[in-house]
Amino acid sequence: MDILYFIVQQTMFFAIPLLIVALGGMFSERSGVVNIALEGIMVMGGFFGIGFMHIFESRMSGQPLLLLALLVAGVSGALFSLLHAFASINLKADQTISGTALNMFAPAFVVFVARMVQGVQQIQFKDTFHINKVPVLGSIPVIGPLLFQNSYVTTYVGLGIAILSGIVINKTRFGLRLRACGEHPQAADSVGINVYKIRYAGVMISGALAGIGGLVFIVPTSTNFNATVAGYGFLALAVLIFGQWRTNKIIAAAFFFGIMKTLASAYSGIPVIRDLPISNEIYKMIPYIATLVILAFSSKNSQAPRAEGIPYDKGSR
Amino acid sequence: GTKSNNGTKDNTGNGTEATATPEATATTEASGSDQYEIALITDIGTIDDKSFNQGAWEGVEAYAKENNKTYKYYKPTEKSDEAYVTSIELAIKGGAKIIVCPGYMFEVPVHTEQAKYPDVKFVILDGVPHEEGSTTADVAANSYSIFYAEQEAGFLAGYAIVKEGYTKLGFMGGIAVPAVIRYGYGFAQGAEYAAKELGLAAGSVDLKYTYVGNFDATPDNQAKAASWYNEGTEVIFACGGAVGNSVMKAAEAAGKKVIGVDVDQATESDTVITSSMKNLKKSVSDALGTFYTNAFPGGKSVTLDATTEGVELPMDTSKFAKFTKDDYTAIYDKIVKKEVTILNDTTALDKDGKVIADASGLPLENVKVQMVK
Amino acid sequence: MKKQKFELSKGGKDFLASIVAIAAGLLFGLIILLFSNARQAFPAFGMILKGGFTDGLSGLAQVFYLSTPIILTGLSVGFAFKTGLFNIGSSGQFTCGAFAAVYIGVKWTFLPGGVHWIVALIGALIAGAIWGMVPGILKAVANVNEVITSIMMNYIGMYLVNILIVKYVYDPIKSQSVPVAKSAIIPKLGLDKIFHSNNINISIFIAILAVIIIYIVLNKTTFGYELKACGLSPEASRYAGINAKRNIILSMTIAGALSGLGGGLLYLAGSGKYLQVLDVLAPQGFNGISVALLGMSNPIGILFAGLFIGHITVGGNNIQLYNFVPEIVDIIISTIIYFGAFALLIKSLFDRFRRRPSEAAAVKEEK
Amino acid sequence: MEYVIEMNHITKEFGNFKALDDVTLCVKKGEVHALLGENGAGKSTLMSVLFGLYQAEQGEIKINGNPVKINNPNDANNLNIGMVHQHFKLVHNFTVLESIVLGRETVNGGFLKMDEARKKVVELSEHYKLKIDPDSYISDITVGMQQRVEILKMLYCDNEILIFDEPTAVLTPQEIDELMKIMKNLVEEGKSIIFISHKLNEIKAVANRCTVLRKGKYIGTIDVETATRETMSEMMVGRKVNFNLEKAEEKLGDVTLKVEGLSIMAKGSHKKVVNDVSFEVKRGEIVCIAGIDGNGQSELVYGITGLMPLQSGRIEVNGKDITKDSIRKRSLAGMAHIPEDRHKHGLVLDYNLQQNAVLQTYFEPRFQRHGFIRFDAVREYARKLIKQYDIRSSQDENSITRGMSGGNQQKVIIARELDRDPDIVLAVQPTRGLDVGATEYIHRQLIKQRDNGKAVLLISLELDEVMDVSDRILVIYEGEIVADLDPKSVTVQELGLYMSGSKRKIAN
Ligand SMILES: Nc1ncnc2c1ncn2[C@@H]1O[C@H](COP(=O)(O)OP(=O)(O)OP(=O)(O)O)[C@@H](O)[C@H]1O
Ligand SMILES: Nc1ncnc2c1ncn2[C@@H]1O[C@H](COP(=O)(O)OP(=O)(O)OP(=O)(O)O)[C@@H](O)[C@H]1O
Ligand SMILES: [Mg+2]
Ligand SMILES: [Mg+2]
Repeated sequence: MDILYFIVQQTMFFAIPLLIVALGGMFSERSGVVNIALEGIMVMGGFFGIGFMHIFESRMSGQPLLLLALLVAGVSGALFSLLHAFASINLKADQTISGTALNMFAPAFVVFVARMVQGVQQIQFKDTFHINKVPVLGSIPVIGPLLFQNSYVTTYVGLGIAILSGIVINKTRFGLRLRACGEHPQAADSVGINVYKIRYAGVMISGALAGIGGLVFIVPTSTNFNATVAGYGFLALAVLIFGQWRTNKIIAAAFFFGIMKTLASAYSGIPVIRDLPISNEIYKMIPYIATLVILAFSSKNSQAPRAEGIPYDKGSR
Repeated sequence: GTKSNNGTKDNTGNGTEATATPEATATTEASGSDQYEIALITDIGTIDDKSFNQGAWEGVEAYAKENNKTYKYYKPTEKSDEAYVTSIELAIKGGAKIIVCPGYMFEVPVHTEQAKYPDVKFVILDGVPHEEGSTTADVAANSYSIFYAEQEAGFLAGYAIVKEGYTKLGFMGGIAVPAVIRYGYGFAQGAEYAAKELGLAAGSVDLKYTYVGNFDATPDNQAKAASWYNEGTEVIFACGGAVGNSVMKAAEAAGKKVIGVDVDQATESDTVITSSMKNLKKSVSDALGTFYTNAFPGGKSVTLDATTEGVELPMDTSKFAKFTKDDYTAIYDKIVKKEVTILNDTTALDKDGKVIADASGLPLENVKVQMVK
Repeated sequence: MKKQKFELSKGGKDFLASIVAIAAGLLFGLIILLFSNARQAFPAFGMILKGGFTDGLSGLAQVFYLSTPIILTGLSVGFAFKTGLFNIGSSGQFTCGAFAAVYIGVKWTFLPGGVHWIVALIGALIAGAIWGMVPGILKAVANVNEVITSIMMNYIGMYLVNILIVKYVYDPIKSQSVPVAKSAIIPKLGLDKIFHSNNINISIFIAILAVIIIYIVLNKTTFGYELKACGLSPEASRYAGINAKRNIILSMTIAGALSGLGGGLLYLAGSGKYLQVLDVLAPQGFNGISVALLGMSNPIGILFAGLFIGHITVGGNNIQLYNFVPEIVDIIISTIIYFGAFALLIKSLFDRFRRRPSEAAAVKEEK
Repeated sequence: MEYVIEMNHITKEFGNFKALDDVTLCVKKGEVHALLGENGAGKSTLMSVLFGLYQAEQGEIKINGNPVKINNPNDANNLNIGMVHQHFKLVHNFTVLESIVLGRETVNGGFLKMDEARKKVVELSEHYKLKIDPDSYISDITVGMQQRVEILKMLYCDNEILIFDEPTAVLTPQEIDELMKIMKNLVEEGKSIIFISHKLNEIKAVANRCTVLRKGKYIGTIDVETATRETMSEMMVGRKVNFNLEKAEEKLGDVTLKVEGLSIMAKGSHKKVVNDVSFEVKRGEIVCIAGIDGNGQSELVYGITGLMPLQSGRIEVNGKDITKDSIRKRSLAGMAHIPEDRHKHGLVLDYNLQQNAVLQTYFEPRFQRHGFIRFDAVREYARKLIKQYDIRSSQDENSITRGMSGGNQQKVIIARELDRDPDIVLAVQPTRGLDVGATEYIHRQLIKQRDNGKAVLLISLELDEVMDVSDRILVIYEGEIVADLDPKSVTVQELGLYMSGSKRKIAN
């Protein structure tokens, strides 16, 4: 049982950032803009979020600081993503161009600024956020240790974002319009929806969530930020596609990936798996191979947004 | 992230110690000219990486500031002999008279350059110049090679921790590079030695042992450490740059302990019980000193160990309850006097006289090594 | 496609747009330099511009050395782009190619001198091809999005190569691959003497050869006609009886082979570069995306884009003499790529200057 | 004035091309006002200006006598103007209900209130007899139903001025009748309608007045009741048009295409969309497959040409079994295909004219040597086709086909397919959306093919075309051939009955 709790708790640290960022990607792509800049935006969000903590940790601590930092990360991600929005919406450029540019720009910029400001590349933060056990909830049998012990508030933020995303996409006017813009922008335009505005909104939400995801990625797993999110932006992109651009499937995909990654790192603690004659590197490969195999059997009907990647041009029919 | 995937190798840099660098930028103002006498070439990591680069850089900085010398570091474009050669030549162009090269990767490049620039001095850490494809050391008169007995530092940590009463240990190396291996072997032998002293039963000390495959803070590393702690491991020797940050994170969550590496990491996290240190800073600073006093020990290769205070545990900042300063002095003495033999990566041999493949081949009785591959 | 009498060809306009983007990127770089250290900004900027020409021929050798692998990964990405595929898996293909080359270079010493390096490069080519083929097959057969499979293949390739290095070509003392046999090093043909550098060998010519071959394949052959048709309209190609599945697989395979070759060329260059057991994706693959975009997926454009990036990377390395971090070069390159997004705007502005009745169609071309 | 809409002196340019040149359109309240013109005359553009999708460079618009600025569809909507577009603007994975409310959602704090909307939609659909299922997905419903959705979209926001841009191009005769009735209903309720069509009989049937455009210019407005078809078409094309196709007697030869027991499964379901279909086409005849859209005719053609896998059955061309052959092999066996969707299948839109001209033949020795394209040969060939088939475009063989007009795009395809001298031509709705001139031209080409002793299989939704062109009619209903008829001895009304499944007759 303990080992199960442990795996679930641990899975959160992998799955939640992937989830948040992939959901961000969903908003962008379902509005019609491919966003391969998630990685770069995560770096920016991580940088400003951690930077904020670093500056303010002398004055405050605990959950308020973390929540404020999340806000900062989200805002900076959203602002950074404006560059992508501008290029791919206003300039109608190929959307991989600005995505690639942003991915390259972010780490270079972060190293440059960090070195200029503090001389050191890494930004340090004090972890005053770890939750050993959530009061009351943490004591509920089974559920308590599964979800409310050894966690970070980011876990709940992430789950909240997931639920909220599902609702926004499927139940609100904005969601309906966003989906229309990603599938058939001419149709949206013909009923008076401002496709450009909606796409801006989609990209900025993706920026905000990717920024938050950057911070959420770092807080539970390190004690400093070093200009990288280790390729998790690209993994989130994979989760997004794996999840067929649909909220519930993205949640499933993120947790699938999270569990596989956890098993790959923590297999030595799991009695049955430990004794198998399989090496570390093979375990590391398993999540990726499993994804490939599952995709091979489940991709016949892709549900990619139809207008994804195509710049919207009012004049074209 | 083209670059984020490129994640640099040794990018550790746990924080506080890294305050070294603000002054690094200050060198600009210090020098009106664009000439810098003392140069350091980083390997692909950075000067705040908690490893060779940072330790060496601190040494450069300490000496240069005290003696009012100009100094500067250079970062190669990639990790290859030619790139290092290019950087060395860039440094010489920048006026370098003595160049510090941290890491065994510099062995071939320094060998090339020591011949090409006989007027420039080279200090190579953890390596010895040799020709490509050969292993025969060829230290020219303008080169000085320094090794460290990491196994002794590791031994001290292993000894202290078992003396402190811990019996469920972990070793998480970054990549199996020689220095990391020496730390690990030393750690296991130190634990064994203490267990023997305490008269513990055979196999009563557990040691989980792995190399994680990188020097980064990643969720994977954090998860691995967390799973060890979850299984009962009490203390992990985190021996791989930023890997330590992930291990500390896991320790904080689990309420367990961490042993730091290379430099004193006590300020990184309250979970750091002690650090297994080698004195990079002092050795580099000393080497620079010899150059300016015309006593450059060119042509030599030395191994700094306990006898020269090349290794240590920072007893002032360590959070031991039982293991006392006296215990420390006593064991340090024994090491200095060579009363204990500590095998390293080249001297630990198996029955057939071949270098052992991994730590499970070490001749241990009380410590049970479980290799996690 | 064909040049018109009174207007710039599409290629010409692309070129013009690239020049504007490069200028904008450099300007931005200059601003950053001025911002961080005004006193040395201009000499440093000059050094970036001078790039590979700073140190005479050896600087040029350095440019060629840095450019060669990214020209190939750029070609790989660009080639797949032309067929409508986004090969984000260049990194894994590169790594597999590199390993195959090193493996053959280390182990197959029975091969005679003049042949060994060629076999090793062919090995790299094949390994990369296999790695590219997998996403191609999955796309063709099971309709799996190649972006996600390529990302997965990057990681699988990286971990697999890590296992293989340790198993077959590991130097445990240095925790890297053992050096390849001398006979596996790509010949220098005296270029090292001319350029005063160990970096140089004939691999830049191999890269140029690859560029030419890809250019011819894409623009002069029926195979290229088919590939581009598949890229532009998969449905119409199917209608026309073009075997789209076969072409997807072939395209990814060729793209993979190019990346793999890039890996082989880098690790057989004799520059003292060794395979590391590291959980980090090879950056050359991702840089390939930049090169392909900068070169507008045109093989010739990619050649120059690769050389240009090599050139200013050398410049960026040199500005350390002025106390700047070399990351500035990444900032410049990413800005240039970003301004590549303005290409449409620049081109339509250009068109507005030379409007002619017959040019309505030229505008359409850009849609 | 009694005009609800006045569009005065409208000029609209695309680049330096004048799509509309001083055009005037006045619509009275409560009338159906037809807009007539050849392909590219500017009808859709004019309506887009009225609907706010484009902004005119010159001219003014008055609604109910008040000058207005219509900058986007919202403005149009606020002025109670609604439009059914020539190419439907529906999102494939939206439900009917979602499609209707898109853009005019009722919400509560941002949350959709679908129940209210559903009530209103159901009421509207009952009131106007526009049968729909609010919960079906757009991709699952027929084109006819999609059109009803488009109409409901307009009615849902209480539009008073309704624009129908070529609504009948995709409908069956019965559906067209129904639509006419609906339009009359709407007008009776006081709404005003602008109706675009190439079909004069439709205009005759429903419109009160008609404005004619030609090449972006205003030609005139006439009273439909008093005008003849001839005058209208003359105004439209600027010359006299011959409506009667001359056809020689058929001279039947061997069987060219033989289809036996063909069945095809729908994609992703277990329904047979084509069920045990057998027929033959002989040299020298035009066989037409008539049927309401969505009864399996597209799939039947895809099955024959190899674009879709068969579940069972056998196909022969000139006596040779090609059932298992690839698309390429079928084409080499003498099969040509003028596809239903010229943008999706017929052309690589970003290739230029010459590249598209050899789409089916680029690999032949005359166009390549050792895998290298013979550019000269390709260019010469394209020039020949351009001359022979009178294909018009701005840069001749170098024109990118995306920028060519629909009619000329279709000509490229027809030229390419017919010039290969195929034994059997599968022509699927070859004149869809084309004007009379172009339609006539294409019909002549098909007949010429037949007269040269080749076989033609024509798939058409338009009964006029079916009756005029074919030598034999096969009616398809729910994937089965339900009748084999002679066009000379069957009436349009009868044909309609077969198509709607209420009658069956298998001749052979
Ligand atoms: N987006 C556009 N850009 C440039 N030119 C355009 C555009 N849309 C239409 N045109 C031009 O305007 C002319 C009128 O086009 P429009 O679509 O209004 O014709 P139409 O009368 O509706 O024809 P059809 O009967 O085929 O629907 C076309 O010939 C074309 O040249
Ligand atoms: N974006 C554009 N810019 C300039 N000219 C255009 C553009 N799009 C279309 N055209 C012009 O439009 C003309 C016809 O286009 P259009 O598609 O309206 O023809 P159509 O006959 O109405 O076809 P359809 O049957 O598809 O309605 C062509 O001559 C072409 O030059
Ligand atoms: Mg039209
Ligand atoms: Mg129209």
